[in-house]
Formats: sequence, structure tokens, C-alpha cells
Amino acid sequence: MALKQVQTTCPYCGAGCQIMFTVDADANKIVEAVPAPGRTNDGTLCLKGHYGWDYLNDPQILTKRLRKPMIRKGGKRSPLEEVSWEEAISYVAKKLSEIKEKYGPDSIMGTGSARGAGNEANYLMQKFMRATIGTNNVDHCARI
Amino acid sequence: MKKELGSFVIGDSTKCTGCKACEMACFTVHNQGSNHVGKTVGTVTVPVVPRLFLTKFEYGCMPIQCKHCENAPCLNACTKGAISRIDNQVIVDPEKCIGCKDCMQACPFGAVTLLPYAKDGKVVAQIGSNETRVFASKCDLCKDVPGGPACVRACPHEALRLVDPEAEREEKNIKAAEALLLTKNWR
Amino acid sequence: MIVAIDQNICTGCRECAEVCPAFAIEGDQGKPQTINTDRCVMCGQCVQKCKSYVSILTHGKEAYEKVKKERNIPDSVTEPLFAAYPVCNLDKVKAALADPNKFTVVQCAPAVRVAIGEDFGDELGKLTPGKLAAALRRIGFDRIYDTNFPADVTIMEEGTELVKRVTEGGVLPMFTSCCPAWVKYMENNYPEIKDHLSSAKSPQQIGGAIFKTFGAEIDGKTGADIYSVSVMPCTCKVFECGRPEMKDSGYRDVDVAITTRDLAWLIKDLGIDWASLPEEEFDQPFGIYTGAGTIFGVTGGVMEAALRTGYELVTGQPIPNVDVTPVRGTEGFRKAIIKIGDLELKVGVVTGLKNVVPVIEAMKAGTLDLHFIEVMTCPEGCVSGGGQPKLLMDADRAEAYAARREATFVHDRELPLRKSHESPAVKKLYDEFLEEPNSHLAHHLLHTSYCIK
Amino acid sequence: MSMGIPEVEDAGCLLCFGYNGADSHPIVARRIVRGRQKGMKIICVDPRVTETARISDIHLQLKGGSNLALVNAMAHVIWEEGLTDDRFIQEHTKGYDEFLKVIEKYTPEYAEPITHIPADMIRQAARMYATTKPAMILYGMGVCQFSQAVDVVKGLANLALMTGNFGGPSMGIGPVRGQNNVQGACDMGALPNSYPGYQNVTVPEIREKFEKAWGVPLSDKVGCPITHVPHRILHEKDEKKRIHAYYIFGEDPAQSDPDLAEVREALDKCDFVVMQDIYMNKTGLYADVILPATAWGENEGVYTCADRGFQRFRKLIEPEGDLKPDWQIIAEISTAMGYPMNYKNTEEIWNEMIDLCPSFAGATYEKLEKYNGVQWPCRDKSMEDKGTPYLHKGGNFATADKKALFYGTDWHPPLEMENDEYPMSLSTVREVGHYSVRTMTGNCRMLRSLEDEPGWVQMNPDDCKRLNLEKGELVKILSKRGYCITRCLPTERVKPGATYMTYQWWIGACNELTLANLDPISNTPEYKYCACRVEKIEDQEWAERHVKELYDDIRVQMGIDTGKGAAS
Amino acid sequence: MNYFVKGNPDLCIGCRTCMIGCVVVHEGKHIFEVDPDSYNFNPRLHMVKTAKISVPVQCKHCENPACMAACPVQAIYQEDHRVLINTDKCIGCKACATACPFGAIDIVSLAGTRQADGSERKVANKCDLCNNIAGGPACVRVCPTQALSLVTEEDLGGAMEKKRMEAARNAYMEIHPQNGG
Repeated sequence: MALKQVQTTCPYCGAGCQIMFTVDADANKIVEAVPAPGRTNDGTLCLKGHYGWDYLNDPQILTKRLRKPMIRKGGKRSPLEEVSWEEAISYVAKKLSEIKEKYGPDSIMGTGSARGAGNEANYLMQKFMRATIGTNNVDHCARI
Repeated sequence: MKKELGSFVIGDSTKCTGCKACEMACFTVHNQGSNHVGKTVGTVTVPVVPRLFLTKFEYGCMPIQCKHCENAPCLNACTKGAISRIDNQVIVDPEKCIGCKDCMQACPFGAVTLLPYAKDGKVVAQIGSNETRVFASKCDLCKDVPGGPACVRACPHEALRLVDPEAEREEKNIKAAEALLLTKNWR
Repeated sequence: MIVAIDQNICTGCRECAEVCPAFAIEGDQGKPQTINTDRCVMCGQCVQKCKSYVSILTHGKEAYEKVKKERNIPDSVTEPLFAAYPVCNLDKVKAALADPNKFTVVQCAPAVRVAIGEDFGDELGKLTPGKLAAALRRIGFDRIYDTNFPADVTIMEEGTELVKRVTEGGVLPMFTSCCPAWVKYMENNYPEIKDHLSSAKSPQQIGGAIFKTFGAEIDGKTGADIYSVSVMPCTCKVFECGRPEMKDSGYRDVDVAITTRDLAWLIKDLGIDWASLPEEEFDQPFGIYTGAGTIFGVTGGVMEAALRTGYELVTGQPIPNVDVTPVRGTEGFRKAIIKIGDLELKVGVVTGLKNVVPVIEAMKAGTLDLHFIEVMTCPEGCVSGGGQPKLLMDADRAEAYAARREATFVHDRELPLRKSHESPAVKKLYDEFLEEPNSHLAHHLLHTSYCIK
Repeated sequence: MSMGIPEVEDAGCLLCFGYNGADSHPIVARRIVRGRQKGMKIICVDPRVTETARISDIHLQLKGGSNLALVNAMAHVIWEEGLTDDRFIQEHTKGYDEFLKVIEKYTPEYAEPITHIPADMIRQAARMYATTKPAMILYGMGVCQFSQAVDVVKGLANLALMTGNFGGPSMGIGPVRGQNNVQGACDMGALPNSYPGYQNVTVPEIREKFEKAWGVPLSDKVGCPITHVPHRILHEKDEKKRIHAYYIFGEDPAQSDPDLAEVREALDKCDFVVMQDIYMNKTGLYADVILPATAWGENEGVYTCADRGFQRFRKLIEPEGDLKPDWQIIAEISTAMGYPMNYKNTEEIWNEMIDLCPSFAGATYEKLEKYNGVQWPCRDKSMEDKGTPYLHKGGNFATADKKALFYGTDWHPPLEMENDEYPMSLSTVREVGHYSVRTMTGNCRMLRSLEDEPGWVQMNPDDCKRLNLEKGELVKILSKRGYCITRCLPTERVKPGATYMTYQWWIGACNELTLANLDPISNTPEYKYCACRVEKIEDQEWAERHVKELYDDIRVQMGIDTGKGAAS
Repeated sequence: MNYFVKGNPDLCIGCRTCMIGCVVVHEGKHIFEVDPDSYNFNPRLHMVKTAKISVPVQCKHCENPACMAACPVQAIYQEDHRVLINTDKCIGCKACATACPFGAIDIVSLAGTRQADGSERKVANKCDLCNNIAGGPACVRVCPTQALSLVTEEDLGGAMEKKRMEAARNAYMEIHPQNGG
């Protein structure tokens, strides 16, 4: 069993706690989380920091991890069908292009994510909305 | 929220005078339908069979009754399936009971006793003999009685108490925590 | 022995001592109790209270039959038996009924008819005078008379006595004398105030005296032919009828008293099906009664009945409201002032014998300003008597007493006559036999003096 | 936050305003209890007895919806009693006189009937805040989720300005952000009015900078705020302004936004909805396309925590299934639409970003690694610039003339008040063990075991007694907009007439009840106040069964095979 | 003397990390991988939150344990400075829970066990001071605000000694104020 230690930032709340994970790289599984001496958390963690990672094992308690791109080919309320990434990407690109063409860039809205995605993805999202689509219609749920 | 644990009634020997009002009330409410027992003694036609037992011991007396154990030894001992857990309570089905005494032996409290079984105002005879049929008589927490356990209500000295173990634990937790406030014992 | 505690069965809980008004129950907590007969007033409240039953578990399988035999209880009885118990005289009744030479006369107290049904599964306080008469007739009594009639007579005698004492300056306040446990209590503890007691006998004894004199005359018998039985809600009535002085006619007023519960046993023992009994009447003439007679069964009833008649005796006018509500209630001691013409009659009602002590003490201290006081030993009067159907659960007690009380008042309201002096039987008695209340003969037969300790 | 989280414990006085750290940020709450141990004075403003209120010197248990009246009254006392730092006001601020005109009428006696706080208590609190240095203000959703949110935030800033509580450590004002990367999403310009680094889209020079960097012309119009989206889908008459496509990335508006019925209708009516997320969620039910992304733990990047700290998050395990990191999905769509985005990793993106943002320019991955994170502003790439623990050093504000502006506004009552039909107030709060809409924590065994559907409604025990409710009993809670089922939790921490629900539940979904009233400036919904009614459910067995069925239904909807029929 | 864990309500923020820590350490790390419906979630301490206090309550490991005295099957015993329950013997009669004045004993289901009627076994459950677990009580270790601490004989004894010395010193000072500092 190849155990490795990885320090990361907790994905819950804005306190920005540092957690030291022990990971079994062979099994691709997390073994344990302990507090790391981060600037804000000072070697302590709350319950979410300590015990909020096993969703990665997809226990399907409340919801299910998404594993494949999916499209409702028959429109709203039709079943989701699994598709390849190529198909999904080109489908989205085509639909967005059509709508932009037909109604203009301000008819498209995009969100950032205040949650797990991270700053780089948010930067790209706003860049996508502003540069690719051509609108400032981008916001996130800062206030929610 | 659905209760997880069986409630039970517990006696307090410091208050109990041994008057047996609990036993009498227990018998009464359990025989009002099946044995036509009314409100007065004159309506009784069957032997008094209580489901809790006033017990005298060296320091006094108190009623002893079933604790509705969560791993009830009586239930686990009963091979006839005459004892089951219904709404968290351990309940004997007298019709199924064959009087094997296994439950009596299993119970560490002496809360189960074989006593005459009566129906429709008469003691029931055994099949194949004139002897009285018996059943494992124990507390069923007055499951069919409006107002809850009759013994608790009948006691003239409040020597019986219905325990909701979950609620009581929480109350005691709170008391323990708030006692801290009085003593400031953590500093 | 009228009331006793079985040493083998008593758990020593002393719940009975809590209800005993005479402090007669003695013993250590947890040990079997004994009754001090010098103090006991035989009210039977201990009998009502006791829950320590003869148990298969504690006393063994044989104990029940043994105890039943010891107590002279009919074999047919299957109900639970308790440590505290009253004497059972059913054997004497049965013997008399079986004796062809005895002309059996039975009388039945007012409180019996509102309670006996309970022992047959009727609801609490069911009013059953008709079934009661029918049952007694089926048992085989020759005459089915009613204590309500002598209760009406009591009012004539006691009422007249009171009016005399008030108007002519007799010993006041005057206490009622119909409760034998109260009389016994006074004899035991306050013999010095005996003159305050009305000299009138209790309705049971008045009835007994009349049945063996005027009654015998009507039936063409002599007092010697008659065997007089009373059915009482009261254990102490057994004692009262046995008091040596109660034989002014030359014969015992009442030969034997049994309780409501005894009667229920007897009915069952004889296989009489209570539920299917028809409604029947009491026999004439001593089965005729007024509402005033029947309310003797509840606390304040004697007082109310006396006022209904006394008002008319004094003023010559009928009382404006026949329901004398100021004296009703269940509190241990109640007072009222009743305007009777120019007279302001100050009355008191005591129920529950313990409550009489402060009243007597006040009287002796001279701070009690009353003319007339009713005293009943039992908690709410005779409906709650020691010989009444016994409740399995004390929780039902209040409801039972209230129901029995209410039934008594309902009976009163529904009777055509509600004042003792209006009773045709009372009129007949005085017209044809006694001449007038407090007449010489009345005094001889219906009055007595107590404290023959 | 103008200060750093570690500085909290060294404040002389903490004004904790509508902020319940124990439930939202236990690790910040830790700094508060540590501060308390060191002798920090605490003024807690909260209608509930929170953990901070419990250990506070003064607990102002104000009536919900009266925040601004209280803040203005505190300012009034500080002014009236001469507790101001006049030198600071003179040297570092503007607009004080205009501000005084607004607060003049807010005597504590004027505020008392509005706030339900005795005038003397307001005085004591104001004195304690103004006279204990350094004084710090922390605020949370109890401020932000009211329709006057921005006015209250400015009001709190006024207090700090009046008393000179800016420019040093352990002072200033701090919004303690809820979600882990709210700060980051703002920093990165996921806002309709600003580019990354808080650079306004309406300023031509800035726009030109970005046009040049990105090689395309950019819009000069402020975009649509997220809370206007349902309206812009359902009610916008102008075809060009109506929203026809909605690209939802790492959010779940069908669960988290107010007035859920309206949101669901909007998603249903919107021509094209793209959802990019890690879990199936309620929004997914309306999505035309679902793009599965890697989750925290399966990818890497930078988060910004509440005190402006950039920190790395790292990959722990390899993702299973056909997943891509969020940034990669966006880049591929953009490329497919004819605007190529070619990045090899997050660091490349990061470097492009910091070079466009003066405040972030020095925060290189190298420094984030070496210093275990950097608090912005960090302007210089040299290793000496380690970032900025607290803002406005020396009283210099980030304005043209470096002066801060006083800004006074009048209080107005919340939009929806209790009435005969809905006699109680409802506020939404947070469950300490759960995060956001629970797609992550709801799938964590321990957190789910500690608290699970359908959540709780906290109520005063007297209200419970009146409604004959016992702890744990399922109750129906209704507002004008809908109802949900949840469990009753009697607690003395709540005043009579008030109810509190944690917003993370799907069955006990309190956003079915809340009002989509928006603060006019921040566009934040008024989650903290609406009128409601609690009803007893007589048949508890039915209710328990019903809740279980609802839970099963949700799981099936979310694609879990519950053994009772496969997922769609 | 038995040891015990005590909570400090000045530091406690009521977050219940201790309760989960307790479960995880008693169930083992596999708890994060097993079927989510198959493990026991039976914290051995309970968070009390009233208007005045937040603090976890757990077994005080009394020296004369009322629970032990109440147990009809001798399933409760003392060992290694702690009061322990032999859950194999326990019949779930609740006598111990009733006897405990602190409400420190729960009766809980044991996932995967069965009794005669097919239902899960339920047994008494209480703090065992993390018996046989390296590092000592998990609740103490995971608390984010260091609100919990293990009290040992030395702690308590030492504190008592210190208090007695203080009392003696004060008494001495009353008589000899001139020697005061």
C-alpha cells in the first residue's frame, strides 16, 4: 500500500482550513484527514473538515456522482442520454452559437461557482462569457 | 420523531407503601374488555392476575415490573413466538403461550410470572384437563389503555413513574450541563 | 366484630389508616394492622380503601376459598377478597328466609338504589329502585319495604324536636342522629355533648320499630312473627341494629342488617339475573316515600329534608324553593342561614367524620353559632358508605360518588312528592297509629337515648 | 474581510453582527472563543442566542429586520456622546456631515420600539464598541440576507470610520463569507459588473486592457445578476434581453435560490440549460445538457478564503469515470465556438489572470507553495511581497483620494411582516455539519448521520406548547409561497414568534417559503425574513412515511438505484 | 481513580465534531467505505445546548457507579481507570440508563446483530474513554476549540493539593498579614 500525504484546502466555508490527507495511491482512496497547521486553522478542523471527504467514494446517499456527459436529445422532460465528450462539447457550442446568433450575446447567462471549482475555472468562465459569448451576464451565488 | 426505545414503568421504594392499588388497577384495566370487569369489585368473576408485582424486601416494598428490555431475554427465550416487540414494547400473546417457563427463567427481574388465564369472565381450562390454563403475565405498558399505564395513575403516592428513556436521558444531560453553570467547575 | 383486618393478608400499607376517621387502625408500617375496637366506629371506609387482595401469588391457590369460608361469604362469590372486610350476615338472612314461621320484612336504604347496579356492571350511580324491589321480591321476602319511608318519619320526629328546641329553648345546637358511626364516635369521644344529639332514632331503627308494631298490625301479625332485615350502604348499621336499647316495642327493631354488597352477593347466589329484572314497586304502605326521604343518602340530605318540612311547620307556608341548594355540596363543613318566617335558622352540615372535630371544639368553646347540624361519617354521605360497591380503582371514586349523588337528586326531582309531611304513608302512620309527631307513643318507639357505653 | 482571521482573537472588542460563526465557520468561532479567553469584549447582535451570544458581554437580541435602525442608533450614540475619533474622521473620511443628518433622528429611544432593544442597552453597546480598542466588526448572512443589506454593511463601516477602527490589525469590518470560494468567484470577476480583480466593466481604460489581452471587443454594459434570471426568462418582453440560454456551473439554483417555484418554472421555460457539476442535483432535472466535472479532491487550483487568502487546493485521488476539470470543459466549448482557449494546466490560467489584476499580480503559484498561501493585495512578484494581512493600513482607502466615504441611509421595515394568516417570522440559518445544498456533505456518511432530512425548525418552547408540538415531531411550515415538512426543535435560544430553518434540506426546503425580495444594490434575496405559519400534523405515522417516500423519490430522481425502480 | 473527559462551556461552540469523532474511532476507518446503511452511528457523548450553555455530556466514570449497581446481569465493570460495559452480556434493560444521573448511557442498536424476533440487538452505550485506542479520547483530539480535556488522577489530585495549599496559605495570612506579599 503506497501511502502518500497531500495537504490541501478544505472545500467547505471561507475559513480556508488546511487539511493533511493520507491517501492510498494504489487503491486511489483517501485513508484519513487530519488538521494541518494552516494560517487560519492553526492545526484544528471542524466536523466538515474532518469528516467531509467520503463523498468522493460516491456512497449515493442523497445524490449520485455524474460520470458521463448527458444530453436530453428529445428536449425538456425527455430522458438524459449519455454521450461522448466530443458530442457534448459540440452540441453545447452549436446551441450557444445559434442562440447568440439569433438573440444576441445578452440572451445568454452564465454562472461562476463559489464552491469547489476554484479560481482558475471561474476566471475562464467569466472570460468565456465576456470574450467568447460577448456579454457581462455572469454572476455567482455569492449572496446565497 | 419515532421513538427508538421501549418505555417502562419504574417503582420507587421510598414512596411505596405496598398498598397494591397498582396491581389492582393493572388487573382492572386489562380485564375490562375480555373479562367484563367493571368499575367495582362486584363485577369481577376471575382471579386477580396483575402484570406487575408488589414485592416486599428487607428495606421496604415496591412494585416490580417489566423493563421492556431492548434485547429482551424473555423474547429471545420464547420458542413459541408468544413474545414479540410491538411499538417498542415487549408483549406476550397469551393465546400462544404454552407456559414453558423459559421466559420466567430468562428474566433477571422476575417480571414475568405464569398466572391463570381467563377469557370472557371465566378462567380457561386446559385442553385435555380441568386444570386452569396459565400464561406469562407481564407488563404491556397498558398498550391498549387510554391514558397510559394504569399503575402510574393509580398510585396514591406517585411511587410509580413512566420512563421515556430517550427523553429522560436528554433531560438528565441538560441537568448535568446546567449544573456546571452553577459550579463553574470547568475553570 | 363488625369490621376487621385479616392479619394474613394485610401488607401494612396503612392506606386504611389514612381514611379512618377514628384513628382506630394500629400497627407498624409494613406490618399487618389491627383495629382498635374501642376506637373503631365501624364506618367501613377501611374496607372501601383496602386493595390488599387474597392473591394466588402471595397467599397460594388454596387461600381464596379458605378466606371465603372464614368470612361466611357465599360459595358462589368469585370476586377478589381483601384484608379489610366487614361482617357478613347473609347466613342469618338465608336462614330466616328458609324458616316458614318467619314473616320476613326487608327495608332498603336510599343510597342502595343508586349503587347496587354497579356490582352488576351498570354504569356508576345508576338509579335502580324498581330492579331493587324486584330482586328483593325474588329473593323471597314477604314484605318489601323501604327505609325512605322511615326517613320521612324521621323528619317529622326530628323536625318537630328541632322546632321545639328552637322555639321553647332546648339544648342547641341539635345534631342529627341518623348516622350510627357518628353516634358511636360521639359516645366514644364526646359523651359530654350527648344532649345535643337528636333523640330520634335513625330511619333504619324507626322503620324496624314501625314494621313490628303498626306493620304487624296491618298484616295481622305480631312483632314476634316478624323477622326484620335491612339492606344498608353502611357497615355500622349492623352494629346499630344490634344495640341493646333498640327494642322499645319489646322486639328488636331490626333483626339483621346487610350491606349493599351483601345483597349483590345474595342476588347472584340465588341466580337472579339482575340485567333482566323488571321494574317493580315497593310494598304498601311502607314502600311509599317522598324525595325528602331519598336524599337522606347524600350529605346535606337530612338537613334539606328537615328544612322542607320545618319551614312549613313553622310558617304554615310551603318552602319557596324546594331545592335547598345552600346546604348541598361536598365540602367537609358547610354553613347556611335559612330564613324561616321571622326566624333565621342557622344550620351546618358536616360530612367526613374527621371534619366534626373542629365543629365540636368550636361548640364547646362557645364560638359556634348554629341551631342544627347534620353529621355524616362517610366522605359524601351514605352514597359513599362502607357497605357500598367497592371501587377497583380510587381514580374512579370521585366520579362514582358524584354519579350516585346526582342519581339521588334526580330521583328526588322526579318523585311526585318531595316533602316528608306530604307522604300519605306518613299521614296514615300518624292518623292511624302515632297520633302526632313526638307523641308519647312516638317517643316510646322512635326515640332513644344514647351513651349507654 | 479587512482583517485576517487569526487577528480576530486579538481584538479588544468584537461587534458580532448577524454572524453565527459556530455554525457557519467553526474555525473562525474558535478565534472568537480564544479572544474571549484573552479578555476580548463581545457585543453580539442576533435575534437568537447563538454560541457567541452566550459568551457575549452584551447580547442585543434584536427584532428581525431592524438591523439598520440599530446600527444608526449606535452611530447616533457615538456621535452624541462624543466618542468619535475626530482626527481619523477629518484625515481619512468624507461625507460625515451629510451622514450626521441621517442619523440625527436615530436616538436609542427612537430605535427601541423598532429593534425591541432597550435604549440603555443600545447606549451601553455603542459605548463599549467606541471605547475599546481595537474594535472589530464581523458580520454574516444576518446582515447580507436582508433587503437593506448593503445599507447595513455601509452602516457598520460608518461605525468603524467614526471610531477610527481601520488601518491596523484586529480592527475594521469583516464579512465572513459563507461558501468556501465566494471570495474567489468575486476576485475572478464572476460578477456582472467587474472583471477579475474588481476592475469595473464600465471603465473604458480597463475594458480596453482586457480587450487587448483577450483579443476581442467586450461589452460595456453591466450584465444580469443571477437573482434576476428567473424574471429575465419568464417576464422579459424584449427578445434580445430575454435569457434563452443558461450555463450553470457549480451551482444549484433549483435548490438554493429563493422562491423555488419561480426558479423551477424559469428553468423549465429557458430554451437551453447547461449544467456543469459533480453531482446530479435539482437543477439537473431541467438541464438540456449535463457536463460532469471533477470534484474537489480530484483536481487542483486556488481558492480564496474569507480573509483574502489565496491558497492552493490539490488533487488527492484520480477521478473515476469520464470526467474533465471545469476549466478544461469551458476551454473546450470556447474553442469549439471559435475562440480558442489552450491551457495546459491551472497555473497557466492563473498567470494570465494575475497579470491582468494589479492587486493579485504578485501572488504566484511559487509564493502560494512557499508561504502556504498569500493574502491579497499582493502587487509585486518579488518574494518579499508576502501579501497583506489587513487592509487600509494607515487609514489609506482604495479610493482616488484615499478617503473613505460616510454613507447614511434610513431604515425601512422588511417587505413581508407577520400577519393573521402567517403569524410567525421565518429566517434561514445554517446547519454546521452541512454545506450549501448538501450534494457534497449529504453524501458524507458521518455528516449525514449527524443531521439528515428533513431538518429542523427551531422554535421557542412556548410556541411549541401552544401548538402542542414536541421535539422531533414532523410539522408543516407554510408561507404565502408554499410549504414544506420538517421537524420541530423547541429551543429557548429562539424568541417567541420566530422560527429558524436550516436551508440545506431538500424535503424541509425552506426556500420553498422564502421571498425573492432583493436588496436593490447587492441583489441578495431577503432570506432572513418572511412570514410563516407552523401547523401540527396529527398523523405522525403518515408524516414519517411521507418524508421517507419523499427522500426515496429524491434519490430516484437523482439517479440512484434504490432497488425500487431504476433511475432515468 | 477513574479518569474522565470534561467539557469547557466557555470554549465549546456546540459543533458536535466530538460526537462524530467518537463514532469514527469506535467504528474504525472502514466506516467511510462501507454501505452507508450498515454502520452504527452511536456517539457516546451528547451535545447539550440550552439558552445558557453548550457543552457535551458524557460518562463521568464514577467511583461508585450507579449504573454498575443497577445492572442485573453484571455487564458493567471497572477496569483500567474506567467504567466499561460488556455489551455481549447486556440485555438492554435500561436499568443503567435509568440509574445514571447524568444521562450518560444510551441504549443503541448494533447494526448487523440480530435477536430472536429479527430485530437488531440494542445495548447500553457509553463513553469508554476510547479504551484500547491509541492517542486517547478522540473527542478531546478532534475538538476544534480544545474545549474537551481528559482528567486523570494526577490532574485532580494535583489540583486538590494546590487548593489545599492555597487554603492553608490564606489561613496563615489571616493570622500573619505582615508576611503577605
